[in-house]
Amino acid sequence: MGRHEEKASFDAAGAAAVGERPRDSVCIAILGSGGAGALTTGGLLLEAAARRGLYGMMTRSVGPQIRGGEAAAFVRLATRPVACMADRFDAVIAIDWRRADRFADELALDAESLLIGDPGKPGDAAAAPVPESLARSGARVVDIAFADLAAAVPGGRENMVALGLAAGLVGIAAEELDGLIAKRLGAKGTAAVEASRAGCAQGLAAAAVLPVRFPLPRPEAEPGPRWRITGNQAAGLGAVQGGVRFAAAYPITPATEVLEWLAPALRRLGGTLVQAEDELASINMIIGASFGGVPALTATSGPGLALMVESLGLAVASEVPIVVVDVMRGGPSTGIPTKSEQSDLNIAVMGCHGDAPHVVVAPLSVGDCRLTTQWAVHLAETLQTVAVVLSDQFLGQSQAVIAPPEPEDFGTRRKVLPRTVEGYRRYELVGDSISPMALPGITGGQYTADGLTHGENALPSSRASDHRAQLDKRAAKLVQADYGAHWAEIEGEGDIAILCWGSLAGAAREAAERLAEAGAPVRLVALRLLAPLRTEALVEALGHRRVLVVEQSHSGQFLNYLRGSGALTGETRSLRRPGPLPIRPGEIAAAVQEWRRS
Amino acid sequence: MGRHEEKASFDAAGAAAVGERPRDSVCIAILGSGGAGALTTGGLLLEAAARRGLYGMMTRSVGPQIRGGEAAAFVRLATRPVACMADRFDAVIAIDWRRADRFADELALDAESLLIGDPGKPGDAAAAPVPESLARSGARVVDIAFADLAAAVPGGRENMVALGLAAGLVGIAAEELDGLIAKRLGAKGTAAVEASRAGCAQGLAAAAVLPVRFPLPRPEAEPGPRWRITGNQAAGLGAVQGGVRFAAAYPITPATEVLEWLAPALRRLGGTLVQAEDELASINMIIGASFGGVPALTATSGPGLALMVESLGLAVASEVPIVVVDVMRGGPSTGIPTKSEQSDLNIAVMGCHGDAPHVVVAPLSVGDCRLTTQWAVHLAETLQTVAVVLSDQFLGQSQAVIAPPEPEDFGTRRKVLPRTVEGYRRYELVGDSISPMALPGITGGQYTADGLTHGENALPSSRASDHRAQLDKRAAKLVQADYGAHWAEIEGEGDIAILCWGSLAGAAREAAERLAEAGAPVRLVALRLLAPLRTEALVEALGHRRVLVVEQSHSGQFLNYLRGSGALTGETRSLRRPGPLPIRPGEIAAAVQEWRRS
Amino acid sequence: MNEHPAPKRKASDYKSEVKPVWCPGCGDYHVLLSLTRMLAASGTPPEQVAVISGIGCSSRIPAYTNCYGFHGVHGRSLALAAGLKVARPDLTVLVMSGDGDGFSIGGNHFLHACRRNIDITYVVMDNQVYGMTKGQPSPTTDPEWDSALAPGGTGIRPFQPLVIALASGANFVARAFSGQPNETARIIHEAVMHPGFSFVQVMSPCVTFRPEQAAWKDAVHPAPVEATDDPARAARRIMTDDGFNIGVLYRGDRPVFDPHSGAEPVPLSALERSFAL
Amino acid sequence: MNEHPAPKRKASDYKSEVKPVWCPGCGDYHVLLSLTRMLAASGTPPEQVAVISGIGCSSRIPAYTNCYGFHGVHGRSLALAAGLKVARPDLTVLVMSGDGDGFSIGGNHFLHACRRNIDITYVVMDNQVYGMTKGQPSPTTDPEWDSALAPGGTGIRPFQPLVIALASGANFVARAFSGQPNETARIIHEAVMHPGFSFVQVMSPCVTFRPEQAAWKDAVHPAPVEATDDPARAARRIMTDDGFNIGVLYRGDRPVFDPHSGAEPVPLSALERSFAL
Ligand SMILES: Cc1ncc(C[n+]2csc(CCOP(=O)(O)OP(=O)(O)O)c2C)c(N)n1
Ligand SMILES: Cc1ncc(C[n+]2csc(CCOP(=O)(O)OP(=O)(O)O)c2C)c(N)n1
Ligand code: SF4
Ligand code: SF4
Ligand SMILES: [Mg+2]
Ligand SMILES: [Mg+2]
Repeated sequence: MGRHEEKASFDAAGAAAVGERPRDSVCIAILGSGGAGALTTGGLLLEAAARRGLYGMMTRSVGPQIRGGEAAAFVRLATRPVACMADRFDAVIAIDWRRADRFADELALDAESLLIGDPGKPGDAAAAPVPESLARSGARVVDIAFADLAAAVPGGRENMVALGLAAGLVGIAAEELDGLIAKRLGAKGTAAVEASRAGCAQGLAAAAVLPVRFPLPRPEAEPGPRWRITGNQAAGLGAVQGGVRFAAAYPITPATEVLEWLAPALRRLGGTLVQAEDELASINMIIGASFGGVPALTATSGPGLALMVESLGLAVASEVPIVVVDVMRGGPSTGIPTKSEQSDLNIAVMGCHGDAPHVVVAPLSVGDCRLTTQWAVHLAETLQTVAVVLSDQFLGQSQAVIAPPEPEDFGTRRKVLPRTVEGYRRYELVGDSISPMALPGITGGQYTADGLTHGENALPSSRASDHRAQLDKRAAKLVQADYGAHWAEIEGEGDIAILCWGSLAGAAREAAERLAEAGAPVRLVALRLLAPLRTEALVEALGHRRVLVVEQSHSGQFLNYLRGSGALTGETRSLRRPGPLPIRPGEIAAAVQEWRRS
Repeated sequence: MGRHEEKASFDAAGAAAVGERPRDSVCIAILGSGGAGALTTGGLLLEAAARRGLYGMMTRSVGPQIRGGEAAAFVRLATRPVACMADRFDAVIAIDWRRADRFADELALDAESLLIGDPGKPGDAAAAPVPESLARSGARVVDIAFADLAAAVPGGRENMVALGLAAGLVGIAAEELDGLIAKRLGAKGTAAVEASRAGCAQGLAAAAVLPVRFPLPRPEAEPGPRWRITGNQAAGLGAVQGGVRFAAAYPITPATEVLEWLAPALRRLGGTLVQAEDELASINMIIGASFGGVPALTATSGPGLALMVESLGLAVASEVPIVVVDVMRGGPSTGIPTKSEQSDLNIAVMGCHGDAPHVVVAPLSVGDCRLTTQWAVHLAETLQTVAVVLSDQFLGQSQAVIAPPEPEDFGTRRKVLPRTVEGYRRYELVGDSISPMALPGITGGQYTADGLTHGENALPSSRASDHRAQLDKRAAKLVQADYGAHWAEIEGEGDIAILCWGSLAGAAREAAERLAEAGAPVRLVALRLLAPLRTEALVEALGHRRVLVVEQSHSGQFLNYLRGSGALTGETRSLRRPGPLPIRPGEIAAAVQEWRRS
Repeated sequence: MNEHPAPKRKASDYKSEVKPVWCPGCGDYHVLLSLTRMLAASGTPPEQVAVISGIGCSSRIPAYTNCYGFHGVHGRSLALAAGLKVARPDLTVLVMSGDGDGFSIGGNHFLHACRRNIDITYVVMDNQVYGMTKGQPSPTTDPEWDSALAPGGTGIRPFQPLVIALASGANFVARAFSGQPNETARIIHEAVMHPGFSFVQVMSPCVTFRPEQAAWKDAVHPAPVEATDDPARAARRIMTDDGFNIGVLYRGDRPVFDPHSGAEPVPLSALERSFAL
Repeated sequence: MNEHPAPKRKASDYKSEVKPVWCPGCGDYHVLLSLTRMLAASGTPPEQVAVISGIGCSSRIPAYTNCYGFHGVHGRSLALAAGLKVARPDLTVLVMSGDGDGFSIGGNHFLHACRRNIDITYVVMDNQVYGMTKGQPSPTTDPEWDSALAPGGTGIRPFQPLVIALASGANFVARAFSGQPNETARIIHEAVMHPGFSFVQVMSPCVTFRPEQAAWKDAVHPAPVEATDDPARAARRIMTDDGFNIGVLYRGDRPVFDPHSGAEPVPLSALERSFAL
């Protein structure tokens, strides 16, 4: 990286886990090569646990193949809500080991971990032992012949055996699986249901003889209602909750599911979704719809956002509210489409030409994608500006079991011109800098929205005074807005503050909890509002603490942005790493403790 | 603006001029309504002065009309090279006053100024007196009946009378104009030449009876060779000097002249220019040409740059050298296409998604557009990256009379793979992080350039280790590069440093000179290299001085960027204003003096 | 276009007070006249009309009308208009563009707008040049035309907007000449009344950079045959005509794009249910 | 394509060792085979060939060849290839794209590449779907095809790539089917040999998201008539055929784009002179 603050940054990958919590959470990777069904298995395991009253989440890792190829489900189950993966895996369950090597980077293992898998029959072409890259960890290897166990039941499939094994590992009983299987596979007929049940039974039996198991206690109280949802679905839900009734779509990984969720949802709500020819079209379509008075949104990822920045500037200058959800992936350029990174912060905040202030927000968990997107719609609409939602692949494509996130009632909406007026000036300089917007159809409200510098009357002007007045106005309305308490989540007390944004909030909060339990508490500040930056409030929240800035980018985009805004007044360290490896709670806790010691 | 450092920023417009230099420079505005020929007149005046051995520059201001409409030539003539307009105008020469009002913002006048113009005949529909907005300044008004004087000679034209008057005002004699007229209008026949001469004579005679004149001394020594050139032409020249032999073009104000200069120039040099269908195409065309081994460039302005950022990231990631000249105009969005601003700094440096480090440079004067563009080509080629040249409308469209700028010999060029190799790896991690590039045609060099994260072998990879290694490499090669002394111009000593970039260097240098002459010297640091920022060198150049950061943007993009990089370690003030009004030397000097007093 | 009975309106009711920035004699003045005349003829209240454009001399037109307008960015007017019309089907949406804005940078949206067949009208004021940026070749420029950017000419075959519109599925295709404002008003009016995506190429001379286009007024003539409903035949005619046939050239009857389900909207809670365990 | 005599090469000499990411049975495997066979037939050394693509399953093809390649961004391959070919006329430049990459986001470059007529060959592997992003409708998708993004179908008329190519001025137009690798190799070879911009639509089934395309192999048949040199006739034939005519459909003889002056280059100082006073 070679920046001068590099001296102060840790190599996050090398930091050791600190104070892993007692077994109230289990982390299991289920993997297999082409078509083995690892992802289905992971999803069913999560659902079975959820039905038992547990919480959890599942992230997915797939190879570059379009279909088939290797796939892994990383499942964390816990007795309370979790918002990140654990530091390490308790177990890897390999339906086969053939391409498990490819996941070596992502599988943090140690001597306490189990490597459970089917090595295949010696001499069989498909047989493969535990790869050296995993065995190196010193984890205990347990051979389970998934193929043989599956073959032993009529129509048995290996992934169902694996499901049974995983269930047994965490203490889920046969009856619990039965109900789930009936629900999910019932449509395929009784034979399929029976085969699956029998497969699971094989796995449960195999689990019973494992050298160690990690049973999770059943919650004492009857758990309340829970949802299984991905961040991309939650963003879609937040959008319509916020009032979005028009969306334009151009597919891109990992944002497509936002659009695919919205397509039928908008239809059912009486709204519309149009598939655009490209992102230049999709962003302009939503500007058009919103100009017509219908709250509008699109979702994309880095490359698509890059194509949109010219027209983001148009929406800012013409003061047309729009929302763009950017589900970030590894960059730059096409980068790593299927993996997560927090490196679109720069473009989201500073990617427009000219001075084009707008709102940038970031959800803090899978479930928070709902609130944050709803809030983004509210801010865009009330401030007549652009709101970018910076989600990422981790949030967007992870499935989480959570308590149903409550929607907020943000109250006021777009300030619209009442019917029939005289002497209307679209960009009038008013007290709160938010000029009433006329919508087509309103008599006397006619004006031409323009990306050219304009006067209050909306007519083009190249006068310095008009230019300045409108720049002032557009900056002022953002600064004066009421962001309430949503701008950040602030928790805990301590001599050091952990400062992060967006999806890293989950790992950071878990680190803070562990540190508090270890008697070494910290303050946690997780930013939801990135632009405009609440500099004064942030300075106050940080107080005189030393600040550990945590982010998933290579160049330290967040750090530089905070410094640029004057929010970091004291001693600062940077803990950062590009994607795709997540930054784990233990690494954050370790960085805090190491700083304390040094 | 409402930023918290706002308290420390001046309202530049309100600052009074400090210590205007003795009369070795004269500043004249020549204006007129539709078709009056103000711009031609200004150009001829500049050329006449240049032939006399003087230096100078001319900027232009036009109304929104496509053709016709009001136009003004702002001409500054001086006994030595100048790189900005003066604080105020000595004289306004109005061929007619009809739309002079429109220029009021841009015409800084005082009681010492002259307002010379033709009020027209009372009752005449076209008659117009000096507008109130100008008269308010208290400047002395002199009525000259240009129309009558022109009518008095056969074929006489008002703008030639105005030329004669302006010439007389600064002490250029009839014989000097005669030579110029013969050269420029000779092709139109003797009648035209005679009419022009006679018209000039009328103007010269009128000048003789003005209440005051501002004659500029003829230089003592015979002046060396001089050029009359615009920044856009100079950028084109620097490009071909740097080795560019392919350009792709999509017209946009105020960058079109770079392309229009290159079109015939490349043809004559054996290169090519292709007009693209849009900026998405033009940026990709130059990537293609450069992939083929031919240094390539395009020129655009803010809206076009916004369309290019996706593919800028591609060039960064695939390590294909390209140069993009961004001639900045007022933003955001379509903004003010014909006027200058420094507000594309953010997008140029931070506008890509993902971490995409690249080079951003800015010319420091009209003539420096040559060196800086040549250097940009050199940096892009040797570092195998993107170089953005941030010129602006002021530099690009101003005509300056200067000593011919010397091209540099930057020596080494692109590190190309020698013919026929084995085991070639395009993105090999080598010592200086610059992997030899194979060009199509080289046997054994075949590889597929890719915007996907890749390994050293150029094949797509989603491994964390490959991602990190290539991010490290691309960042390291920029940091390790040798930027010599070109990264900034550093002059003078003093307790305060003026820190600026790009086109503001001219005004800042003049401010520094005045302060030095007034016995209150400062240090001047004008950045030519904006990214990667030479943070350590900059911290050293600034020393422990208080730093006045000067820029032409609304939000303080430069200030925030410097702060973000950790380059501003001490007390800082911001002097900034959006376009289109230039920040004048007197305002900068006043800000320094005011800070000293406070 | 929706039906709005009285009050009866004049062309001037659709004109704003803004003075155009166009050069004296520019063909676009007449296009503005045609536009306001056709709106008066239609009787649609100005506030029910949206005029959408990109960037160019021609694209300046919205603010010269008294309708709602959007002067967006270069090349994207059709996309913006599509979003508006889908969100607000009650409005009459007109898109006014130039040959550079519409066929160069905006070419992709043209293709897909024709295909999509939303009920909007697209008028391109074609002067075969980039007027606003002072005289560079556009896609419709003759290959020999000499200019600073393409000395000696581009050597590139001109773009054929009408043929492309037909090949892409536009539902109504016509050519007009700005010098005939009544005829142009009539053609645009018919385009607006025709369901789906209607395309009108209006030849509108640029007196400043293409003074030779003054000759157009003598070259144009009514198309010799009636409009067809066969796109292949219409295309063939256009490919072989002299480029100066004026009139409606094609009327189609493809189904108009309508993404609205028409069903009664469900409450939000219905959507939430799918997440519950 | 340039003439390179010996040594004689095999198809495998043009294949790299990289294993494709494509699904088993994907039509694109056969396109790769056709490509390497046609290159072997041409005898051009691999290092003289550049294979340019965008993003999509199909666009992954360059790295599977042993030529120079560029896997650029989504939709811009034609522009990148244009710059390369103009700068390096000695190379054989092939552009390989998909129906989403080429006709949706890349549509504008398609129009203008046809017009410009640079001597490159454009092969679009058309599976009527966005494969890479897991099954959304593309411009060539049938309007009734049901998908998550367009429940019940898009209702939009499919894009007609061959007709658009003809209307825009492509100099060679053909349709092939990936299931016939020899015929496809022959057609692409002819396209490469033909001067100017050549366009080949290769129907290449997506077994994963469009399994019904397995039926294509029984539907295709050789085009019943010889290729024409009349674009209007070729377009009319395509507009009325069953969509399964395979073969060369049009051969034109428009002049190839060549911006090189051919004159002896002047020294830089000649350019500086114009600035001297
Ligand atoms: C993204 C972008 N690129 C380039 C431009 C510069 N530009 C403004 S208008 C124009 C061409 C307009 O041509 P046309 O549409 O034919 O309109 P005309 O002026 O001829 O009426 C161009 C290239 C711009 N404003 N934005
Ligand atoms: C700017 C941008 N937008 C969207 C995407 C996502 N994307 C990747 S491939 C693709 C579609 C590919 O379809 P097609 O060209 O038909 O190729 P196929 O996979 O079907 O072969 C899309 C939309 C992207 N990579 N970049
Ligand atoms: S430049 Fe041409 S198109 Fe533009 S206003 Fe003038 S005459 Fe009209
Ligand atoms: S998804 Fe379809 S197009 Fe893509 S590789 Fe698989 S079969 Fe081929
Ligand atoms: Mg035009
Ligand atoms: Mg496809």
